Amino acid sequence: MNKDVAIIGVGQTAFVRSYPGAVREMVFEAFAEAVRDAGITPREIGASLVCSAPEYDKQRSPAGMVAEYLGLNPQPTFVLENICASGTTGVRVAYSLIKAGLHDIVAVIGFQKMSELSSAESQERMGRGADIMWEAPFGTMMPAYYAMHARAHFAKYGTTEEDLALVRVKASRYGALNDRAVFRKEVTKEQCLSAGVVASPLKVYDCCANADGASCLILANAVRAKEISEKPVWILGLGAASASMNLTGRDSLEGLEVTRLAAREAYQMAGLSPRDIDVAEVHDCFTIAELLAYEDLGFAEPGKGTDLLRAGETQIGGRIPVNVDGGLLSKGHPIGATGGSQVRTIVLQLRGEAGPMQVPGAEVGLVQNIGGVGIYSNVIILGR
Amino acid sequence: MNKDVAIIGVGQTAFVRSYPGAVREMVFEAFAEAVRDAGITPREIGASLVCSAPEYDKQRSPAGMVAEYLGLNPQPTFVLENICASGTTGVRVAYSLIKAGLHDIVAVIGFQKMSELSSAESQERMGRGADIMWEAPFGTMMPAYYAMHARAHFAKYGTTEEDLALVRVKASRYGALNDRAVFRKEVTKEQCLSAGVVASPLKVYDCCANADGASCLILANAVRAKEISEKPVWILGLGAASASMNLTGRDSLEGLEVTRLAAREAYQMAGLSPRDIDVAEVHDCFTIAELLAYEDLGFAEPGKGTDLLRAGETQIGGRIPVNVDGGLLSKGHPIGATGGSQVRTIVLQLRGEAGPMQVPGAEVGLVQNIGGVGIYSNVIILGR
Amino acid sequence: MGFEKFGHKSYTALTKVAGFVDRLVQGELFATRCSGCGRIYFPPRADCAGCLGSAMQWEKIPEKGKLVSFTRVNYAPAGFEADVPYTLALVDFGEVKVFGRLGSTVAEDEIKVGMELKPLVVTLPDGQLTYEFVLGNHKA
Amino acid sequence: MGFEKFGHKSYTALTKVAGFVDRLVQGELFATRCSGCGRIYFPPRADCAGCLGSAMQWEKIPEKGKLVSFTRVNYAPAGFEADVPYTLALVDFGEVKVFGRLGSTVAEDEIKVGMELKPLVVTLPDGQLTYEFVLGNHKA
Ligand SMILES: [Zn+2]
Ligand SMILES: [Zn+2]
Repeated sequence: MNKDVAIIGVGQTAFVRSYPGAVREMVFEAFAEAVRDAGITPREIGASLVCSAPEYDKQRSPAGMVAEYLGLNPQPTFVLENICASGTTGVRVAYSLIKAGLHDIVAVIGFQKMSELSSAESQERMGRGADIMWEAPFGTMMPAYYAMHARAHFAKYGTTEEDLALVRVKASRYGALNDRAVFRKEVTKEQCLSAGVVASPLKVYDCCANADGASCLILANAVRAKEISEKPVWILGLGAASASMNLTGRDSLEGLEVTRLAAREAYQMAGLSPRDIDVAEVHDCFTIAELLAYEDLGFAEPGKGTDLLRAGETQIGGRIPVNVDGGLLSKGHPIGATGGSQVRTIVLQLRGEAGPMQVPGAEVGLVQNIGGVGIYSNVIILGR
Repeated sequence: MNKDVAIIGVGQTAFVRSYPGAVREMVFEAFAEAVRDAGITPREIGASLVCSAPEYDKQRSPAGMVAEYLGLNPQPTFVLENICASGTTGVRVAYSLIKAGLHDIVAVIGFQKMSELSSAESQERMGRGADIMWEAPFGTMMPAYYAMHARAHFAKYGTTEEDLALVRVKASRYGALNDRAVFRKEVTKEQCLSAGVVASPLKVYDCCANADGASCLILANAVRAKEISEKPVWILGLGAASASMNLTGRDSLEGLEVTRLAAREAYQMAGLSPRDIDVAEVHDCFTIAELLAYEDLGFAEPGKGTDLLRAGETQIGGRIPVNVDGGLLSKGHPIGATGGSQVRTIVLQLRGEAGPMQVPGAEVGLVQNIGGVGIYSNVIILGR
Repeated sequence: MGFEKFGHKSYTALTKVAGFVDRLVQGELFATRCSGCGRIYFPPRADCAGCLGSAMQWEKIPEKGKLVSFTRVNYAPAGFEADVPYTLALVDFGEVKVFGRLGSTVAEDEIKVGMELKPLVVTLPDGQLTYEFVLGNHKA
Repeated sequence: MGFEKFGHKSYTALTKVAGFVDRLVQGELFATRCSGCGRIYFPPRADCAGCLGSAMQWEKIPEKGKLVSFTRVNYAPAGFEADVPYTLALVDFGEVKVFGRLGSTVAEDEIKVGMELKPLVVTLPDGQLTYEFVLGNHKA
């Protein structure tokens, strides 16, 4: 078992509709929490990786601003971007910097202040996440792409809008328990099914909530982790892959090959299989994405994700609890902060510190984080 | 001597005022050249790192677009940003991914198409490279910051505008020899001194040329490098540091502490000293920056950079030839492509393939690449 | 220049495949095929990711495709607000797939994954050129 | 809100140190000092990078500073075009340095690195608030 690099500190702001301060002040909250959690001082941090989708920020090159505010000069700092998967790419790069011997301790800082831009500015940027030459000119947005994946899954496997509603009902139940979540109301299947259509078959409650927020993870090499931490959480497996930005380059839409590839790599590196996972955080930016993840991660056979869901096997007490912190759907999705928040949830689970969301006895956890509509996928396996 | 990771392929487009095609087509040129130079196929590349300052590009998350166009799916890909130092941060991260064992071969792709935006859009972004809360509200731009460094150097050491002109005269002489340079005219000291003032004491010829361009580097681990390459160029030393974005946080302006720290780290890792460097590429976005680099890199004592320059020691045939490809000043500065282009120049030098710009017998070379006004600095030492 | 004529809204003017628009003007939808290795590409490209060659030939998209998936959108990004609702679709033409909008002549209740569709080049009221997917028996 | 009143052009409205602007309204330029560890900060901050505390006190910038460096700019980014030429400066007030513009009352030929300057709060014609550096004997 790979026990070279560990996560020794985690922090996260509450995810909120509109953070009442500057980006730097929001980032500071998550950072201070992570540094205190790790029991170190900022001086001990060898480098900081700043994960963000830069078009949502007015500050150019936010790494400089963030490092200055957090007292992380003169250590190296840079920005990493994989849209919504930026945070877990940060983990992959931090792992590498540490394992390569360049740094002993690295901070992975993720943030997004979606409220920094006006609604018109946001709408403008949304169109440019798809290929600006060949897809954006038709008027495309994220929900439309996931809707097309949903439609394909419906057509091939008989999945229904009710199945999608079940995903959201589960998310909302756990979101209500999570004091860092932006959406804390429970919603019923009926509410989900009667909500307005965003992009058929996806309706309002099938879509995650925009939010402002920041997250921070502190990673360390084995020697330092054991010195510093009583409960280090080890990076057992890492997998990453990409797919064509244009849908025309995808073999099929019923699943995300990009996740299947990343998962295979992560399981292989960890020497584990889907059956070994006790708790998982998957990228449920839309309800359909969670269903696809069940299948792409090997928790269910292709087309059988709905069986797992309907049987309640992805709730606490089930075979493989998924997104028991409310997921992106209820916790919220501040793009650059999301991956770090997912990892934080699993770290707390493996430490037994997840409070009302705790999965009893969880020893091995998995994070799946997607960038764009299946353009990027990172899978990370963590263990105590 | 560190010989774990080598550069086995380099490529670069000509740097031009306005590239007559799409970003992806421009990037392809540099990539195809690097892949052919390495003698590999795209399939063998384990990951691609895309280095760019994203605010100059209309495409959000260009890594996805670039990887698709270059045939680099399904391998992982992500964007790295350190403004002008993005490319060498790409080298640092590629080194780490390889040394950590996650990939055998990694492509570092840098680009910027400055002409993608209108002049008004560019002017808007320029103001947001400084701290948007505390410095940008005064109306700041890059030349102003370097001008303040120049003024401080003048005041402390007696440096003059003629010294700055000498830097540009040298750059233009070598730029004229470089068929990839955007500015190929030789300029005289008199032309430099009589040009219009941009930000006193910096005048038009003290500033580098904006350009469109792309660069690509292929890095490999030792086993693969020796299998594939007849002339691998090894990464002997790496150093990186950051400084406060706000000038108020800098101890002094007569040099860049960020480069001194990065250089110290790189020399230490390589087990070499400034005297061992046969040829260097330094970040001469402005003439003063080259002078500061002489001192910060240890080629001259503080305040003595002008002596080195006036004596012609930084020309071919001198003690330490610097920027003999024309530098950013004449070659041009397509932000994300710049670091890769600097490294390419040193690789060609160490292979003995630099043509009319060749420094005879060069065995060890150095690259210094700055992001923003001394916010980030990377120093890389390369050897045959 | 020239490519800014493509699409309901364009984000890119300069590309080596601006010839795509010239062919739209002729009412035809084209892919590119690599002269070196024979790979065919849609979207069209100036360079081949397979063999790294840059010699490409234009090749017409077939008349018969199958609907892979679709969605009817009620919200749109900036510049497309007036168009909603519209239907986005991915259609498989055998060697290549094509992404675009479904024509409004296709009734909402007859849209089905797997149905046969063909491409139709359309000039928009503002003079922009695009294509959409229509029924096989559609008369232009 | 409130911070958008600071500067010739503002890019940020929301910050926990918007009290900086309230003090500009009073004609005074303030730094913040950490109540926990005593570190002083300019620009002002809501949080201490030294001890990670978030209890800060406002503290006035001294009246006597020394010019560290300056530049007179002839080109400006968007929104500042009408202001050129103007002089940007960094001034050392001992415990903190402050970045800003030199007042137009300082004659160009008397500007020298090391000269003594003091801060002066200025209300711009459009109502925005800023500060500039002026000679020690300047009368407001
Ligand atoms: Zn080919
Ligand atoms: Zn303090």
